[in-house]
Amino acid sequence: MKRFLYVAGLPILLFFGWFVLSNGSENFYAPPLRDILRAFVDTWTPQRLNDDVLPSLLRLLSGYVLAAALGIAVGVAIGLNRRLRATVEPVLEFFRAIPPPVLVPVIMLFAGIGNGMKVIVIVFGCVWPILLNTVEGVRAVDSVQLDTAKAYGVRGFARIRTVILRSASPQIAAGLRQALSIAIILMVISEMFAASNGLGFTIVQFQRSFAIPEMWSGIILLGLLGFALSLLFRLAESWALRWYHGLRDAQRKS
Amino acid sequence: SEDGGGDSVDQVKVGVIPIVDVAPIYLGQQKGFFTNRKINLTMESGQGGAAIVPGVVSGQFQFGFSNFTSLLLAQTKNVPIKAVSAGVSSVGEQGKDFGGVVVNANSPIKTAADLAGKKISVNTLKNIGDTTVRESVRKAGGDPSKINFVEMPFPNAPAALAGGQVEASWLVEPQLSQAKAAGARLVASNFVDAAPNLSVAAYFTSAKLEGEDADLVKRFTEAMNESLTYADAHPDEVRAILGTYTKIDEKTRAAMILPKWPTEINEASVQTLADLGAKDGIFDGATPDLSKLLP
Amino acid sequence: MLEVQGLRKVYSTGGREVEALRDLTFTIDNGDLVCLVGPSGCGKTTLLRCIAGLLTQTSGTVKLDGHEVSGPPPGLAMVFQEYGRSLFPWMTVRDNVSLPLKQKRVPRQRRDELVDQALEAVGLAGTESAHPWQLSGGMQQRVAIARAVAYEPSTLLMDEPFAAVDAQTRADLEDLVRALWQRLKVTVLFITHDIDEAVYLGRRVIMLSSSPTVVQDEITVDLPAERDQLHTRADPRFTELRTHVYEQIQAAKRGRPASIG
Amino acid sequence: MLEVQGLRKVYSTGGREVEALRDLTFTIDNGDLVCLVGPSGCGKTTLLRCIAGLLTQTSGTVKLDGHEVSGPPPGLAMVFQEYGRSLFPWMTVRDNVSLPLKQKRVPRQRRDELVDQALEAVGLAGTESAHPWQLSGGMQQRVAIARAVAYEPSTLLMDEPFAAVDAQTRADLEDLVRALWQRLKVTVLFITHDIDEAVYLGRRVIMLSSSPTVVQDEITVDLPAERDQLHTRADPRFTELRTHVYEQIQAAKRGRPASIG
Amino acid sequence: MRSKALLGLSGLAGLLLVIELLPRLGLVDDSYLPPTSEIAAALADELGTTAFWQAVGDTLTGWAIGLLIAVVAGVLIGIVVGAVPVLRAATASTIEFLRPIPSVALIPLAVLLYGTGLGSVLLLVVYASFWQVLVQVLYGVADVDPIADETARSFRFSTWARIRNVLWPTALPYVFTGIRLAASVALVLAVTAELVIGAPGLGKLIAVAQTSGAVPDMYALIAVTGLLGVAINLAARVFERRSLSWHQSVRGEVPA
Ligand SMILES: Nc1ncnc2c1ncn2[C@@H]1O[C@H](COP(=O)(O)OP(=O)(O)OP(=O)(O)O)[C@@H](O)[C@H]1O
Ligand SMILES: Nc1ncnc2c1ncn2[C@@H]1O[C@H](COP(=O)(O)OP(=O)(O)OP(=O)(O)O)[C@@H](O)[C@H]1O
Ligand SMILES: [Mg+2]
Ligand SMILES: [Mg+2]
Repeated sequence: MKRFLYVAGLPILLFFGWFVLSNGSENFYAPPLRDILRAFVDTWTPQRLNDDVLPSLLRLLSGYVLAAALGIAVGVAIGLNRRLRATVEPVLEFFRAIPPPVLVPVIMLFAGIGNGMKVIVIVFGCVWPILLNTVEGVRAVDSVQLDTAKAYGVRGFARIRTVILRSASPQIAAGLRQALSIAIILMVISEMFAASNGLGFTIVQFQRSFAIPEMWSGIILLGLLGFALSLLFRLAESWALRWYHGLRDAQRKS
Repeated sequence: SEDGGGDSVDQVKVGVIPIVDVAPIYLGQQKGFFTNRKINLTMESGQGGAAIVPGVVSGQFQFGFSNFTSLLLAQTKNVPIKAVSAGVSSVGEQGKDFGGVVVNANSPIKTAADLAGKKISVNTLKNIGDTTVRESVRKAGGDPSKINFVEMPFPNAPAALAGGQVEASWLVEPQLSQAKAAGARLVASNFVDAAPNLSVAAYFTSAKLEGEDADLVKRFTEAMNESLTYADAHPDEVRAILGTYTKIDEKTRAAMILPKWPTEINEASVQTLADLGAKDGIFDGATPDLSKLLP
Repeated sequence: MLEVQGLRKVYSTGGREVEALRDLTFTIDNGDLVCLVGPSGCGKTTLLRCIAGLLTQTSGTVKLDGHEVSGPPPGLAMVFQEYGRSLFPWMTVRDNVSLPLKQKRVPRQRRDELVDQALEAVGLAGTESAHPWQLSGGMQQRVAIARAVAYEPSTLLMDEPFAAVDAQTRADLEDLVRALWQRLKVTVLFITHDIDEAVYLGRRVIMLSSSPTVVQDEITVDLPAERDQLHTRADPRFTELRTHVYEQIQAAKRGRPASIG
Repeated sequence: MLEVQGLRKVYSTGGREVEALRDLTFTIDNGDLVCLVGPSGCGKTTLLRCIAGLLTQTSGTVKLDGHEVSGPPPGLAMVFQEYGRSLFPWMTVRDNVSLPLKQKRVPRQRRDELVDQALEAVGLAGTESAHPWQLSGGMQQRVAIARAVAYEPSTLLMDEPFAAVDAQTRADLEDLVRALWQRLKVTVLFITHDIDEAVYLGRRVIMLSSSPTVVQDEITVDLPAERDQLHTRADPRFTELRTHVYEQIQAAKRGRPASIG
Repeated sequence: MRSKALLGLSGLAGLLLVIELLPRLGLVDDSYLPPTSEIAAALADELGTTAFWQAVGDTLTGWAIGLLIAVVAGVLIGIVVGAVPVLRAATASTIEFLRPIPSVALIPLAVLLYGTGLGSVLLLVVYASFWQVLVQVLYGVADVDPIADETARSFRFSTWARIRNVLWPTALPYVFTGIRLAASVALVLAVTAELVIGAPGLGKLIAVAQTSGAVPDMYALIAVTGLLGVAINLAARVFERRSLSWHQSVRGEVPA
């Protein structure tokens, strides 16, 4: 009960506030929440979810998984190797600063306009928090732990797997968490180009055809989607990092 | 604007897309057609209606530029806007229009009818591009329901076409000239197929401003009409002014086809656009009410 | 054979220069058990790290069996002074102890056997599935010891390994180390600040001076090889030796060699 | 007065339930110096954390001067067993020591004086500007001690505070604690696993049993108040007391009270 | 330090070389991805115009103000929410709900409120980069070593002192990562906002170059955006080295 209040309390309050404040709204672009909710029910039919949300989700997840693999792998390499870091960091920073919308055309040159392009756009956008956090996490591995591994001949891949990744995992988790919502954002951006279905495409389409309550309902759906995914993420994280949370909470709570 | 005919100059912001179509307003600004009428213009450029319409509705911009299908769409949703002057029109001649569908030189697509069942890029789905291209196919005897449209901004379309990612592209100037120069072949003039002398776009304002400051709207319309007429009569000056607000290189500027800028909105052609849109279902079953939109 | 020759180590981090070791020279035969004592901060840990190849010396050489040490040599086990930080918090006690064995490709069954034995020996049977941070300080230290013991190393470096355990457990662990040493003929270098422990455990005791650090003195512990907590410590020779070491350490702290008494 | 009554603490993290303390009852008068000994893992640290109000007990009460402890009481200083992690790596030694004083709003000049004195007393003069991770283990531990000493607490809790220092330094620090105690009339609760140290330092020694933990025994150290390393330790009464404690600890490890000898 | 700069330059040089070679070898059509030399020539032309520098100034203004707001708000809110468990539990779901809403979806709202002015850019920039900082701070606050925190508590540090002396230094490495993430997200959003809404700045120039088919100009401007990113990161790194000299990640860099 208390948990439920924590999770739902503030959102309910905010929605209620929105509902009341927007009730008499005359503004075309900020319609009453009542209308938005009605549009939500009408718009997001199972058919629509299947046609537009499902493909988006699939692209989103494949992009996210790819970004996670790439970000962690490259991040570990860069974090461990000072020279490599010095060499590639400026190039990475260069690409990181380029807005995905202007990069999409370049990606299209190489990857076409299919799902591949959209997945690459998602990867391109959400790999950064994972990469950066992995690099920092790897750099911050406790020196005594590293020495222990070295002294006992734990080297190569085993050292990375059993020591470095585990030790950096709290920070990597921070990156993965960031990347999740960025992936959703990038999903929308990628569907602004050469798309003919998808949640992002639909929202943009609503926006262009002045179906404003429908557009807001799409934004709410995005929020719900993000919330659901982050819930899943949190479950996975608390499982993978149970040692860490145990360690941090051990003295604090008990 | 408060004192109507006084000495004060109205500061007016116009939301435009920085493309060929809006050359007259830049030209008119340069020629002083607006300052003559106590209007001090500022151009705000946005990428399409998504950015411009909210700006006009909320009063951030006094006027905006948009194509008619978008305006009709807005009208069906009761967006409080009103067209105030013509914007740009099709040249009306097959093969000589400022927009059209192109394919690669070696493409098996020879006529508009062949476009049926093909993958065609348009800048925006469910808008003026796909409805008029469908009409081209329909008129040529093809099945328009089979066309597979994909959305792609004009600047990126030539690369996608050349790379074989789409089989045909609907382009407007300057991309049309650039693509043709690179070897692409024109297979349809969709604006021409849709209606004779199609009115493509218009300048519009919010219903609120129209009600509150009819005088300003009137002066703007007059200045606009003068600009349109002047631009239509002085293509060289149009080509020159393009160099100031776009980066189209000189060669392309000289080669490209300029649209027509009549001062009258061709109501019949707008009705045709409305009918085409309704036929393709882009209005969600609603019927646009032209009388509420047109001046 | 472990040869340390002219070893010097200067730390220079953040504008601060510390000469931790000035000039150390000594050798340890294979299968010897040497205790190292010296004032706090004199450079014992630094020395151990250099020997383990974890730290690069400023000058001088460390050779193991004739080869210069550049990285941790195979068959080396080390118990770190920072026992808490040297355990991996994401692993259970069992995994912590068995990880090095896995690296050594000890077959699974044998590994489990070794881990169980080692944990039993340090008195931690029953905590296999706990994480290190669920254990008390002394228990953590014993996990680190168990890890080194289970590894069956050929060289064992221990840095104040019994600092956090109670007297009784300490005595048991001392006997454990001697038993291991005798059974496996492992070379042991053992840092301690407990003089009795140094004399009780070692075949030799090396005393370091305070900074700038050199070898202050060295004695061979000529007590019988079979030692036990009650009798050995009661031996008059034991008392003699410990007094000698004590005096040297005090002299070291004052910064000059005591007249050998 | 510190009253501990029926204290019980059960850890339950990650599915593992450990009864660290079963039922502890004892009192410590203000200005007393009590040493606490017990087998490794018996719950000494847990007890100290409960007294400091850092950990909530499962049942029982801890009262300081009649008030139930719910958070750290004012005027309390604690030296943690994990000395390394209790120092802030981002601060210099000086800042680490003076930060609690700043919190106490000790004026700047007095603060500097106290810090200098404390560092001098633990033998760390000259390392003020170093960071903790540039120091040896024993030096880090002494910084933690200096921090507690400079604070001039009214209650001082120390958890194996001399575990990482050499014998000579340890003796000096023991005398430092006794001097502080006598000078400031501070209440000291001191955990150690060194029985000699417990008897030498304390006015009372409380012995804990091994898990499940209760108070195994308690003695009053009836040695003269003026103690020194040489004579006190040579006192026959000292030997008697230490033997008693030793036997109780051994009995505790076996899990039953020894017949009091 | 010198050799590090050299390595970094060689990395960038490699990138330039690849872009030069891709079109020259005919792997891509040079009218869509021109070689480095052509981009450089276009860039040189741009550098000579005042409009360009004006645009860089506009973009950087939007970026800096937006980033500042986002960082300050992110850090303050992050610490308060992170340090008070009740707040953290109560806001978690709302944060997760708001975070994935793309800034681009807020464009109509921004235009509605602020037109094409700086306000629009700021709204988008702050919205996007705020979350980056916030999430990093939340994770950083959770990373406090329990023993260090207990030490502070046992000495009865005030809440503020605990935040300043324990929480903040622990979270600092996370905050730096957050700032570096936010800095580039802010740049991305500043440029995107200009691109789509048409607020003055580099993005607007890019949009104009794009619609005009001036491909080398477009790439030149994109490159400028990227280089701004590199410069910003460089500054962040220097700052980080100074304030994190005690941290494992920085002190580990010094060869032992
Ligand atoms: N990482 C470091 N950076 C700078 N100085 C260091 C570092 N590590 C150790 N030192 C210095 O080197 C000297 C020797 O340190 P070391 O840890 O080897 O001492 P030790 O003999 O092990 O002491 P203890 O018995 O207290 O553990 C000390 O003065 C210490 O300050
Ligand atoms: N955070 C924790 N979670 C679970 N169990 C714990 C935790 N901390 C301590 N314990 C358990 O509680 C018992 C007592 O631990 P405690 O640290 O109090 O012992 P101690 O007397 O201080 O031992 P030592 O002398 O070795 O430091 C141990 O069995 C330990 O495993
Ligand atoms: Mg040491
Ligand atoms: Mg303890």
